[in-house]
Amino acid sequence: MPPVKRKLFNLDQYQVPRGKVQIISERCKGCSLCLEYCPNKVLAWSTDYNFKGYRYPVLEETEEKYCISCRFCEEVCPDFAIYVTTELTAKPQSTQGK
Amino acid sequence: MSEGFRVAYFPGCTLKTDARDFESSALAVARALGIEVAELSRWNCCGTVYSLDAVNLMPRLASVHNLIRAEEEGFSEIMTLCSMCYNTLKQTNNLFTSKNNGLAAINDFLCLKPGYSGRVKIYHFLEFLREKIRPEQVKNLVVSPLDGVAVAPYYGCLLLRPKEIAIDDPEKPEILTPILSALGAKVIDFPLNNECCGAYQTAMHQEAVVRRTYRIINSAQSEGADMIAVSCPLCHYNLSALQGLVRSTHPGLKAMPILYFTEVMARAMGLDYRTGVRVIPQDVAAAEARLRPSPNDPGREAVK
Amino acid sequence: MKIILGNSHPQSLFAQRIEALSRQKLFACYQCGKCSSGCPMAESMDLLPNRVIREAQLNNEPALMSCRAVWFCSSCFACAVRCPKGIDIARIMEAVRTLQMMDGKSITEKPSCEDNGTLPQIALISHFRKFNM
Amino acid sequence: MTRLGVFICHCGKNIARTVDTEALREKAATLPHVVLAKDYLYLCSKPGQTMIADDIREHHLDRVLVAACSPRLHGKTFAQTAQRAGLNPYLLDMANIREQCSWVHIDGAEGTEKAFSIIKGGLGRLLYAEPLEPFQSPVTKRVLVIGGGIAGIQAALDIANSGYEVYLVEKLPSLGGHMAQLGETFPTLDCSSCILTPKMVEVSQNEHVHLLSYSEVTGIEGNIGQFQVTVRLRPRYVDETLCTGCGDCVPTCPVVVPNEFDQGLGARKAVYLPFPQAVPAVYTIDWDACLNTDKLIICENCYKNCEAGAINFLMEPQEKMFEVGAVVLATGYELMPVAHIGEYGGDGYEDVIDGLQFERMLSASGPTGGVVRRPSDGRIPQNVVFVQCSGSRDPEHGIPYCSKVCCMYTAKHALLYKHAVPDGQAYVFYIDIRAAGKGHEEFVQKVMSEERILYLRGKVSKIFKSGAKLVVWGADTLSGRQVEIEADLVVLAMAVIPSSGSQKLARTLHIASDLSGFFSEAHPKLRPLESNTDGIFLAGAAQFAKDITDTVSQATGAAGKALSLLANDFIKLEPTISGVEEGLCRGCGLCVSICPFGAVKMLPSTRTGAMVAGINPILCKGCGLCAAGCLSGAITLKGSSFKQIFAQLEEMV
Repeated sequence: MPPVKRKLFNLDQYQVPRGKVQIISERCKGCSLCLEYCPNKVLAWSTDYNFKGYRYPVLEETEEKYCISCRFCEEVCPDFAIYVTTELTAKPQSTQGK
Repeated sequence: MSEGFRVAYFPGCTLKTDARDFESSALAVARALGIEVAELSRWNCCGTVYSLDAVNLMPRLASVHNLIRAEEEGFSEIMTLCSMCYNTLKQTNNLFTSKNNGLAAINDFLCLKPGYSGRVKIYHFLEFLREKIRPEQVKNLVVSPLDGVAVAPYYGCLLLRPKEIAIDDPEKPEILTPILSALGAKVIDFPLNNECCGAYQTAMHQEAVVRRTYRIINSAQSEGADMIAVSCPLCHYNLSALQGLVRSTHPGLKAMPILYFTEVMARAMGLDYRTGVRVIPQDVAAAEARLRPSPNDPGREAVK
Repeated sequence: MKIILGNSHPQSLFAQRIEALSRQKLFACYQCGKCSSGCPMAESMDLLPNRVIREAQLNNEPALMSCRAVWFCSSCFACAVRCPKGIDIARIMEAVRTLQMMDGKSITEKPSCEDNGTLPQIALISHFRKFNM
Repeated sequence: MTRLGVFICHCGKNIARTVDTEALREKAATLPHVVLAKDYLYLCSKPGQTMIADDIREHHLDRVLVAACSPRLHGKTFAQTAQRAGLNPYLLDMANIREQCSWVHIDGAEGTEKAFSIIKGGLGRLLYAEPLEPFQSPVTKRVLVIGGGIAGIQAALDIANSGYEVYLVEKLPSLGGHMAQLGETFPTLDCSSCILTPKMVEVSQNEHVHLLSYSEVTGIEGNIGQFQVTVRLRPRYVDETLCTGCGDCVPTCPVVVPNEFDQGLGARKAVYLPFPQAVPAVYTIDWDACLNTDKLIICENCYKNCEAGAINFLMEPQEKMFEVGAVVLATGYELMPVAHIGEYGGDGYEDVIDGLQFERMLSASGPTGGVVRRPSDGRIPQNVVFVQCSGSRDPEHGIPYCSKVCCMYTAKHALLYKHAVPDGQAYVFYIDIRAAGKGHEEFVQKVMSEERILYLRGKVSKIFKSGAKLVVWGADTLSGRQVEIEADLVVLAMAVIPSSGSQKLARTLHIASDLSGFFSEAHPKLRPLESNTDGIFLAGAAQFAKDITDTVSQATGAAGKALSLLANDFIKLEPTISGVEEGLCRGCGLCVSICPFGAVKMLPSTRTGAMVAGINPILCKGCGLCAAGCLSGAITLKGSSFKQIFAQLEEMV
């Protein structure tokens, strides 16, 4: 039997920032830096191509995976194609970390 | 398929009679996995139970005879299928690895030259599967996966206790999990999977064993099991044949198919192994039939 | 029944015989009762396993020689693997059975195989070997 | 010309019963160099000692043999007698004619003969004895206290309040230890943190205390009076001097992990204060959980929100070195993991928790705000089973000893549960109730009678899940019945074991620990506060499982021991240590590896410059292992030289 992962009693007392990812797909040249560095892995490749012919990042949020507004994608994007607005704070759904 | 290997096989009484399906399915599975199984050409009863009397050596003789047979035929290892044979042979053999063990006395008594060396190793088929076969090898052979079928492995006592002979953690056995998973089954870990079924008490104290049967099946059922996989003909009998008696006091208990783990494997691998001697109650057989019609199922032979 | 301990007590002979037959340390038992807690057959026993050991410690021969509990033990070793003191209680049960048998008290019930032809031989033989030696 | 005196003690009848002391005296008087032989009823008595002192002076005795009891008992007594009479105490020796002679012989003739042989041996040894002088070593008037739980806090306060400097080193971000986690304490039910927090604040504000939290002792060199300590300060990534404890960093931190302080039942962020009353009240970034790595700063949310500018992702670990004269070890305990007990589900069931987890639930500042809840669904449990001796008293699967505190805290748990859930049922499985403290038995009795808690005498064999409930298989050995309980919550009183870092620390400090891993005391009865290394003292559960009362008592005692050491400017050390004859040393270094105390080092000879063994007189315990091991006979144990030992043997055989 694997060790149990207990629910944390006071999770509702904690809030985490939630960001809204804005992607300017036409600026993207598909370098993949944002996908690689996103700590919560909320970005995925698009299925279609932008007019330059590149796949670009799209948001893929779930209950557990949502933008935590660290804004690192903003910093690493060489083409200023992605930015984040912190919109709300969310209740954490599960434990995170490296 | 991996390179084949050859093992000496000790069947025991019941695998040649009531539990013939256990033997035939195990042999079919072994063949499919490239294991060459060589039945000892001469063997006798294992003794069925290991005597716990520390003084009297006589009850060990049956086991020792088999160990000597194995050495005579040049085997250093014996594989067993029946949990009881495994337990008895292994406990007897363990006795000879300790000092002041009575081996000399037994050899003197038997007047056999050279007598038993004390060096044969006893394995259960499950240990072979764990150590020599990778789950992917099993998976590759599956033709009709058990998708969605919830199988609860039931280990009972004889494979796990006493701890010197345990083939797995006595409190958290999971040796069958990778195999059943490889067959595509949903493995049900139920809390009573290492509890005794009452064993040979069934001959004299049937009512006590029926109580055990109820508790074990009920536990597996409430964890969502569709069937129970066993490794001992006695467990099989107590859990399967006594279900009718259980239902006289617990009418709510649904019929639970009880299969040897090798049968579960053989069916998923599409191997034909039926010998036609299975003795199972009608409703258990019906439940089994409802569970999953196998593509090359030669038909049911429910008796009684 | 009051047990009179002291010089008139017969020198723990019975307890010593149990120890010799089982090669277990009777007096290592501190009566925690874990063996009884998990025994699958205890519902049918007149004395719980820990009581069997206790009566042996008390050298209470009459109690153990008339005890039915030992005949319900199916040697599943659930007690032995969990005993905090490493005592193999199943062996003590077997020792008491042996002593009862030596006293000719054993075979009071016959296997019910006559009226159940389906009983597999493994059940019959193991039952016979366990209880009729 | 040597003038020997022999004094033979009757020890009442202890010696005189089987040894003819008078005959012995007469025979002893005839031995070479003996100028005086006397026998006396009790030599250790004041008149006895005075007699010896007077005789030394009057008869100009230059060596004295006292044939009496073991030198362990009265060696010091007679050494002082010799000193008072002006004789070097190392020229007075004892011949033990009691323990292995008079006590073990029944036959008088045999006893007397053996006593004579022992005396002859003693005289032989004494003839080659040399006068020795004790030497001195300075004492650094500072103390290191390792561990910031209640034991460490108490010891640090007692020492600091006496005016001495203390370094208090705590591994975790805050002081408090396990006591800070507890709800209420037995048997008085006072609030644990209410009585602890003032002490935490007091110790952190004491001008003599240097508090080093989030730090670990990584090295200790030296010896009693002068220990050179190295402490590694882990980076908090928050500047302690700038952090105001405002907590503005927390809301924007995106990482939530289980809080260790809540035993994994509550949450915290990657930047956190373990609990509201934490001391120091500064935040810490848990680098293992933080999104940032040493190479990459991904998230700066806390940094951006910290108005005090206290966040510093580039903080490095620091080393701090200082010297102290004494060390108090107060590293505490932990509970054996539930995973150890397979038959109780290992760590597989959410609603099977340990005693400390239950404490967090009972604590008003805990993750449930003091409400008892099931971890699986948050419901109030109606049936709670407490299992004592989970891992304790179980040499086969756990630890052989009794963890000492579980009987009491389980009774308290049952009581507090009943107070919280009056219509709930609590069951306690026990083997024996051990409530041998002041007010303890009364407390347990009260819990049983007033709270109507059902105590069941039997050890639980198996716990498993059945639906939403837990099934507990137990026995009531008093009625001789099996018991089965469907419980909502099971609390295991897990065994108390030494804290996980203590073995490493024992190696760093060169001190012994027992089979269970607790630090060994120098003597189980007479020196329970001292380790086997001089100057290192033990406090609290680091030595063995104990409750708060005993912990505080021992901490104060250990502080007292440290203070009595610090009261001296110098410490006197016994001269009976090893010495090296440099000319004979071949420099093989065998002695270095033999010495268990690290007292031997290879050093260049002052005369020849060749590498020879050198003994650190302060570290040397005089065990003689190096002398016995030396291949060239270069090492001598002073006071037990080979000459002395061979002379003794020669006289005896």
